[in-house]
Amino acid sequence: MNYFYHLATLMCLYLLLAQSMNMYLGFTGILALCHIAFYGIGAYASALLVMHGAPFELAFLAAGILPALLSILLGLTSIRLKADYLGIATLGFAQIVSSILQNWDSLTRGALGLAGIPKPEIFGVTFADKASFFYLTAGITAVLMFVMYRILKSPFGRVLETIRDDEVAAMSLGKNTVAYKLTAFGIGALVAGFAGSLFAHFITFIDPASFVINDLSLILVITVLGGLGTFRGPFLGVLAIMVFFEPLRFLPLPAEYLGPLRLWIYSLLFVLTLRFVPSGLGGLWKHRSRRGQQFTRY
Amino acid sequence: MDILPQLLINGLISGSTIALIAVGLSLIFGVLKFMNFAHGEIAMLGAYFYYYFFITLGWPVLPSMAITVALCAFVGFLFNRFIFWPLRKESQWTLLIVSVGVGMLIKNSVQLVASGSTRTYSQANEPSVVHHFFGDALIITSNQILIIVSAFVLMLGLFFFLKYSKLGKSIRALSDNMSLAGVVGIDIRRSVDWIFVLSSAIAGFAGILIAYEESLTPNMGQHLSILAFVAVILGGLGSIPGALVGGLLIGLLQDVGTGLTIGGYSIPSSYKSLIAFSVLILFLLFRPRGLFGISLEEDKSQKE
Amino acid sequence: MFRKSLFTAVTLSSVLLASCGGTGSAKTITLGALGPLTGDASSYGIDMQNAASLAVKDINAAWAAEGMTLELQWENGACNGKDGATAAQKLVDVDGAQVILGGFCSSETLAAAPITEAAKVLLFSPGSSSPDVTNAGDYVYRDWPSDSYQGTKLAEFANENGWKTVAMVSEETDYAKGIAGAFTARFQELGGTVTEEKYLSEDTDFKTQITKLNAGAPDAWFVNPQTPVKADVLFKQMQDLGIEGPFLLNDVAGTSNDLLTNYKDYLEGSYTATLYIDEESEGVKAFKANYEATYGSQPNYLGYDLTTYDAVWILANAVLEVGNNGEAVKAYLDSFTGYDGLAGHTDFDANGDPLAGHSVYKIVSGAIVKQ
Amino acid sequence: MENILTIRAAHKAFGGLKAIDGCSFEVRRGSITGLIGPNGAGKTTAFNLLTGLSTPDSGTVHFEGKDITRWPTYKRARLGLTRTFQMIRIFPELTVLDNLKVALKDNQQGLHQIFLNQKKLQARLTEEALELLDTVNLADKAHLFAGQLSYGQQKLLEILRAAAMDPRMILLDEPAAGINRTALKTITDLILHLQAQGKTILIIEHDMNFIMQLCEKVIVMDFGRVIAEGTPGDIQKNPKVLEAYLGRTAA
Repeated sequence: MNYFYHLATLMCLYLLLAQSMNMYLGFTGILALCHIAFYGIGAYASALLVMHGAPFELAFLAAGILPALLSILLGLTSIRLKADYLGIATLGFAQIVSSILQNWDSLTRGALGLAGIPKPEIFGVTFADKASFFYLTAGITAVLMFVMYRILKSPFGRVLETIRDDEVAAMSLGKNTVAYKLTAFGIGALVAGFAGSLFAHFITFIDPASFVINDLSLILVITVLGGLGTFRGPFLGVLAIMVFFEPLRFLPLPAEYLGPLRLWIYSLLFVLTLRFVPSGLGGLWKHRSRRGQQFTRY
Repeated sequence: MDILPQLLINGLISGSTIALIAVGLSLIFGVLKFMNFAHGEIAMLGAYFYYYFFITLGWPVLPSMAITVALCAFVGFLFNRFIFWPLRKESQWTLLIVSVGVGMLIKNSVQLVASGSTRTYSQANEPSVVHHFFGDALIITSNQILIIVSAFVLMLGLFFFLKYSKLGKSIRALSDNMSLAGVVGIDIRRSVDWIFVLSSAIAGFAGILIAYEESLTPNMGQHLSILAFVAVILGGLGSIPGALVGGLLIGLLQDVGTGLTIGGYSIPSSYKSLIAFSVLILFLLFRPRGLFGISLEEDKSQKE
Repeated sequence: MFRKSLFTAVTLSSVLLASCGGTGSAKTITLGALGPLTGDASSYGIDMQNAASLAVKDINAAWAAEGMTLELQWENGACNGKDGATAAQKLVDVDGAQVILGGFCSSETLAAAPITEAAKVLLFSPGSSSPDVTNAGDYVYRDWPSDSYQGTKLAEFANENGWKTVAMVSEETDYAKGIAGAFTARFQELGGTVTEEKYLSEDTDFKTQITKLNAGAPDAWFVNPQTPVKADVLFKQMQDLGIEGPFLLNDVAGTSNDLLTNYKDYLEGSYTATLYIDEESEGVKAFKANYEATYGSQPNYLGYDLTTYDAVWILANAVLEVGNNGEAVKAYLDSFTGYDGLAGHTDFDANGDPLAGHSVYKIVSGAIVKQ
Repeated sequence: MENILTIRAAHKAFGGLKAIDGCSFEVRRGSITGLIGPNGAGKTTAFNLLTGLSTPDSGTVHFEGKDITRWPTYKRARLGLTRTFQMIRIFPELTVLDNLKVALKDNQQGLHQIFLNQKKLQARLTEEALELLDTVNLADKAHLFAGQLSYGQQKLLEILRAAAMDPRMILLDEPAAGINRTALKTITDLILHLQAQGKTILIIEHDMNFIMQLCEKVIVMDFGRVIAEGTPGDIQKNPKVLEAYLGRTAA
């Protein structure tokens, strides 16, 4: 049973990461590739705070707020950049964060990582075993998903979609598009930070190697497979990953070929989905009006 | 500062290989207006193809290089013809995200076949020919000279090709305004195919040079792509000399930046990538069009 | 290299088939096994798997009389915390493993420890060297010494040799960092100075680090990479930059066969510290021959292979005697009288760390000779 | 008779190209004013300066007495200055109704309002949007995707959407371009209807009869500056205007 809880908890974390990324990438059209950096910052912040005596609730909140603040900072400096540039600036930001995590020995112990991260303890209840931790994660995920649902389905969410479709038009309708973009990006970072905190206390050992760029590809696969710009997309994406790919682990193939094979299938499906079904499984993300994008294409 | 000459050469060596990849990136951007995240992986592919032919099969240098460059060009062509070209009408988002997927596909394919562990070209105890200049202050091997020279030769060749050859002119027309180019009878599809063949071939060759100087691992493609992006943005989008200068600048910044000890304090070398990316962020904020590129606003407004 | 990996896969599956096919109705004991089978550290994982399979073959031969067979259920930890924990959870929960061989990387062991502790499953690592593993749990044992042994041993040796300044190039990974930390601490304690230049795992060019360190004209160099390939590039670039003089090498750089042959002259007279392995002993020679016969090449990391081989034997003996149960095997190891295997005498301290330490070796014409 | 909008000595250059070279004009409150001139005269760039898509190198823009030269687009829109675009910028993936509802006023689009009960609000917005659609009898197409409308209907929708913000002034960029006769009549009636509501209209257009029929005052631009101003009648006789249009083709 524990293995089920273990996988289910991982599923919740992937869902949080995919939906939070979907909020700014799929709904608002902000092509930022630093989601893993927010996840890592959240994990380290939460682990370090709890290991230095802070109560879990405080550490959990800080794990969300810190990346959110950084995202606002990053956003302010580069929001006016065109999509390609923003993609690279945020990739650069992610590399900077990874380099700092590896080099700031006094704080993060560099590559030695942080071991023995205590299990969360809220109001005296410690969520030590797999089942209780899963219920905690599932609870938090449900709450965050509900809030994100309300955000995306409200007039606020509708404005985000207009910004994605045609920012210039949205501006001429009196929408402060920069403020909306920063908010969407900030919320995405906040939720990624929460997921990071849960991950740290779940695996109880984190090192810079767990927050590298190719983890980003997995989340991109989930979001795109499920359907960018749709609320149900990430749910379908995570389901596809867990139902279709996880069992591959039980294939009789020698393990050394199984790992790369799974990754290979992920990337193949990712490319094929974008090529033939850009709107993904449950998606309606269509390649919106070209004018909306920064470059006028023929 | 006796180690400065050595640092400069180190910077030149790593810079020229980055420049080779940046050139291809800049060419592809010039036409399809998107940053190809898979381009660095083509260089990694080149390193592994060369390893297979030169080390595993033991072919001599030149045939191995030729077949490697050809294969890389073919892979670039295939991905363009089946993935990038059909999606050219999409927003450049979709192209960007799909190029991340293509990059993953290449990396995982190599990892699947070559079972992931890192390798190196080092032959049994074959010491490279070493040349000493200015006493011992500057030491450079013949391989390293080959890298710098071939980078410049390729750059010059590409520059003249674009300036004078018929195909070169059509490629430049394409990057200025694709629909216009189509109207005046340039076969757009063939030109774009040629661009991918050309840039993938150069990237494949860059992969060989890199693997000669350093080790090769399936993950190196990603790192190369990102460094090449920085070079392209520093140098200015769509400009070939820009990509060269940007690549060299990155190499020098990283090596001299971490090498110099000013007043007893020096940046630890593990912060190397930190320097490159901080410069990237600075350029993106204050001079997004880089040193030689045309600013996007002007480019767009003229077309509006 | 391509032929080799395909060859390994073929023999691996055949070995697995052979080992479980032959027993018929006899009682089969299954132990869990966790190692990095993908990613950068997969070369270690495959070596570990090969060594363990050889051990399983020999054990099954010995157990044939009692009609017992041993089997290893492998899971991939991919040398990171997340996959290590997931693999451990599957072994404990789905396969009901009571005793697990592995993880190899410290990140795998540290992530698996809380899961195995909670389930009272014994975790026996033949390769995790991070100092954190020492108190990762009561059910955590290892027969590979902590990095600090190696670092301190080399520091003491450098001091005895009269070297005052040492330039250290080390990789930013858990293994290399552990050694670097121990070495620097001990060497400075003895009055020496260490100038350190680090590089990240994804870096591939070290000429700048070498040039910078060379400017300080150190008495000796300490090369401290995570994998032999990084050592290969370091040696090549150091050779190109004309760096000579005595080298101190960590066991990865100092005991890998390819390096010792490729850089035979360059490394002549250098020193490394590794687990005491009597290369000339019958067992080790037989093992190397058996490994070559089965896998067609010399073992890449002899040190790790031998500790893996011994580890499987220790666990097999324990399980044979007290049954396939985590708590029973823990009790067995707590009152352990020691085991004389290929990697020498193995015994544990209170924390489950091995008592045997590293000893210094000198590299003489491509081979390591005990000092 | 004070003017709602004045642009004073504006200059805007892209590299060597002087798109706007000392352009000044005013627009009377409540009027329908035309802005004409040959291609490349700088009309759309002037529009961009008025609406904040780009800011002038020098010179000022005043709207209702406020200096909005450096204001971002969205602030000007909230002040009551909205526009349509030469190439239609509607949201093709949203329904016709939603295209309007997004633009309607007091729409609770703040983050703090995501938990409010939507039913009351949505009902009101839908009703207002349908009312607008009725003025150009497009109500029956309310639930179609905007992308499915005909070119003329999309033009109408874009004007309606600009009007939905209840602005004080609307800038129309070539509303009649590529429109057949019947749709043109609907657009003209809509413009007159908006003027009747007290809104000021400024139109860029090449269709001279459309301009002459609608506008009380016409401003003619060439080479980035105003070369003539006046009633439609004066403009037709003004030699500089003819020379600008004809001279250009003859040269």
